[in-house]
Amino acid sequence: MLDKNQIAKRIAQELRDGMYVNLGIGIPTLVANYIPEGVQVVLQSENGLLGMGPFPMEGEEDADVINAGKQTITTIPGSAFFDSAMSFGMIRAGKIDLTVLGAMEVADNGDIANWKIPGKMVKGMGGAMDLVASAQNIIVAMQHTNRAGESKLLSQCTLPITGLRCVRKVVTELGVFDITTRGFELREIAPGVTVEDVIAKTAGRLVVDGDIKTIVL
Amino acid sequence: MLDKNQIAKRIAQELRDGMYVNLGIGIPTLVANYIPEGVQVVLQSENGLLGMGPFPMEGEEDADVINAGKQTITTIPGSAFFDSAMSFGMIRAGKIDLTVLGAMEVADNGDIANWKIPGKMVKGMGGAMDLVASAQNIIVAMQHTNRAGESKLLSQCTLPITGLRCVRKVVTELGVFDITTRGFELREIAPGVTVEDVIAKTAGRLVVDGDIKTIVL
Amino acid sequence: MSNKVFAHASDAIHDISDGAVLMLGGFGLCGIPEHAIAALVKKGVRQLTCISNNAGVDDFGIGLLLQQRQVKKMISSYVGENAEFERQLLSGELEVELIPQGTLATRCMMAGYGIPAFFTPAGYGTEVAADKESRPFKLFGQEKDYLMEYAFEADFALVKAWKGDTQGNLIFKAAARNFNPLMAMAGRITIAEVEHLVEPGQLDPNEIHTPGIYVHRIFKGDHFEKRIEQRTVQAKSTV
Amino acid sequence: MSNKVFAHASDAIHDISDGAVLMLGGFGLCGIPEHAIAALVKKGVRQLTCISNNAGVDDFGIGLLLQQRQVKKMISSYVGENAEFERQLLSGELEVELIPQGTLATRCMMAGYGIPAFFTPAGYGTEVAADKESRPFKLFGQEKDYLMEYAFEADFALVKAWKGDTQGNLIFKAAARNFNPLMAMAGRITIAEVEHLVEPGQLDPNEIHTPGIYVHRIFKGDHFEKRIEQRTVQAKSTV
Repeated sequence: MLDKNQIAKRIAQELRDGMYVNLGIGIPTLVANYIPEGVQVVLQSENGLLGMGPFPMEGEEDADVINAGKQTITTIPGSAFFDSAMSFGMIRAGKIDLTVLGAMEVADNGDIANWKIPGKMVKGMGGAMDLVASAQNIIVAMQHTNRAGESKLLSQCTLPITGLRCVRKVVTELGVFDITTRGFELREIAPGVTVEDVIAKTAGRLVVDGDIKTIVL
Repeated sequence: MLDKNQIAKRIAQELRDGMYVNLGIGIPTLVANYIPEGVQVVLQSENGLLGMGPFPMEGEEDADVINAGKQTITTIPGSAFFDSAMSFGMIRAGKIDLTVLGAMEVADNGDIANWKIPGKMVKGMGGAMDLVASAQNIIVAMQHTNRAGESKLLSQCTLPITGLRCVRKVVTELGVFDITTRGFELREIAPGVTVEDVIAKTAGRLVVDGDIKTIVL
Repeated sequence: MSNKVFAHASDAIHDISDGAVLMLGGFGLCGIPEHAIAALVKKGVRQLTCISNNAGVDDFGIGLLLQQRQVKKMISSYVGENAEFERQLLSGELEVELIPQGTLATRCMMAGYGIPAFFTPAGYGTEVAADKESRPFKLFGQEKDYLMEYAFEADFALVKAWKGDTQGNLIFKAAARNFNPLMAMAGRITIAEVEHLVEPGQLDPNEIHTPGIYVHRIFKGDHFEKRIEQRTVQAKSTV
Repeated sequence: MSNKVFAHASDAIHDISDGAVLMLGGFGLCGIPEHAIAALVKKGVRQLTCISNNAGVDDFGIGLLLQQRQVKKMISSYVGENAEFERQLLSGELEVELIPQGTLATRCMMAGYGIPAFFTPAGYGTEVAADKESRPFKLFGQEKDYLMEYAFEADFALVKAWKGDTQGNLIFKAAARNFNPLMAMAGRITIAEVEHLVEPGQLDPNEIHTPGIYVHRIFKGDHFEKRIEQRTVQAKSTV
């Protein structure tokens, strides 16, 4: 089983040199801590920044320099600021190579639900609907099951949809799954996890065949 | 009868302090030479400049600082450069208070034709169609008749249309005409011109009533 | 030249009255028109419709207007971080319309560009698409379904810039740009508050983000609090 | 970091082949990608579709490509000032599509913003409207008729900037900005030539017009001729 940081670390292996990457709030944000050596990526923050740097040193924080999570951050050499329309413009135009998001549910056709739980206070979709409708390559980072122990990898989302047929890959504490026309294809399994564990906790169509590696971090 | 400079000077009387103004090529350009004292207007050049200044001093011309007529110009304090999409954006959004254009024909319902003569080499509409479709207040500066002596103030344009029902006022060598639901309403007449001259040279619906002043420059 | 400069926020907003539709720039508390908001609180106008990406926090930003129950409707993409907001929403006192962030930003821009409608994929197949026209388009070799969305306009746009000149030209700073230049273009009356108000000619014409033609009123804020919502830092000892 | 920097124009355009659809920035001869054009002439690629506001003059700009009969089709708003162009057009060798200038600019921008279609009033009621969908919309209190127009994309966008860094961030100068940032967003491959090529960090992040994400290749032009089309000056004696 992977912990949150290990999920992030595994996703970081998907990064390629020169990629433009948008990381959502939560586990996705942690991916930035595990960028492989020799790989440089440019992080986009959808509030209007390309080239997001680390948190500022204590005392050097600037209220005008924040990320989409409203955290104080820094720029790096090569950073560029722009307005929110251009920010989502480049997202819609498919210029972001990789988008990593959290989710409440993912369906085996790539549908995602991550913005609203009926009966609970709805805070809004923020940029999530724009991102999932446009990103070329979306990886979802999430726990395999919800707090009630129910699978979040479903044949159909039960919660209100954020976007249709858009998720390409899911990484959970149990493994790495590509979403293809056949459903969730198990590609890699976490150390200490059995295929039976994965089958038991996956409600959507699961494909277990071919070469299934153990995740190496 | 007014000459070209006098037509421009008469149109300049329409300028009000603080107006944003787009002047087309030809007679409209001359309007900038007659801005009344105490009135400051901001000239827009649709290739991407607000705050167009005069021609540069000899030897100070800059290839990167041109107007929509491709002439070298200068900036003034308060100038701003922007791209062509924003330039036509502000035009479409109705932010330009006054647009002065030349025309080949104007109809008594405000239609304008100024971009194409069938059978002749067509150079293109440039920004004319965007301007006439969007400007809130269009004044046409032109000769009353064409080289063949035929009226350019018509009941219907014979040349391909640039825009529909958009011209508000026409100033020719003979007079000043408001376009209303009644047609070309003669408001002012040029010194030395008779109402009969105007009637003889106007093919579209002409309204001659009320108080008709002589143009004072 | 006709004067766009106002001495105080209260003068600049003098004619905003009950029921007005406002746009307010900012992302979270970053780049918000804090002086205009304070003046609106003082003026006590009510029944406002506020188009703004977020709704502030309990004691800052639009939260201050919510506290005084001056807001009838919020149009936003995300409204967390605000307990009073939640209370009013659940009690039915406050109306809320949620719009995807990119759609919200683009709708403002489109008004300023004189484009009444456009197509975006955001929200297709979701409840956001209810009652909206949709159709497929191909772009960069990819076909997918898009929703038609409309330009957004407002009676007043309240924006915050870093520098501005007396003709209304604006330069924003860093991530405080966000929705500000977009909303600046979408207001029937646009009111800008700036940290530095300078004479024409002191801003480089090449660096202006919002040309003055879009800005009707401008004033210098006395002191910007610029509150930080999530102060995240690296401890100095870790270096 | 993957390398975007090319040593010469010829390297940067190496894979532009016959039949390619190109966008070329510039207004008249102001801000045109003169080195990329020269390299295309040298390479001798043919059957090009060129999307550009103008078509250059006989011996500069796109006129150089026309001289060598490398252009199959021009998509422009205004094509005067070019006798060879006129000859090829009248003889039927050259195809021309004329588009209102604002529509052309906006169509490029929309591609870069991922918006496949939008509505503009330009050309409604004219021959430009033939076969186009139209409908009325109300904006800022005014109702009128609009045409639906599509985003424009190109195989390659060739743009000219003042300054650029090795990550592709661009700053344009004065009126040489014009169509360049718009086309930069609309190319599947965007190639920028710059007067000054600098290291990341040397451009102020606040002043960048085109973020590097839109730019795939960049090179420094050796010497920019920057020809002036209409040299208009005030004689010094008149002062």
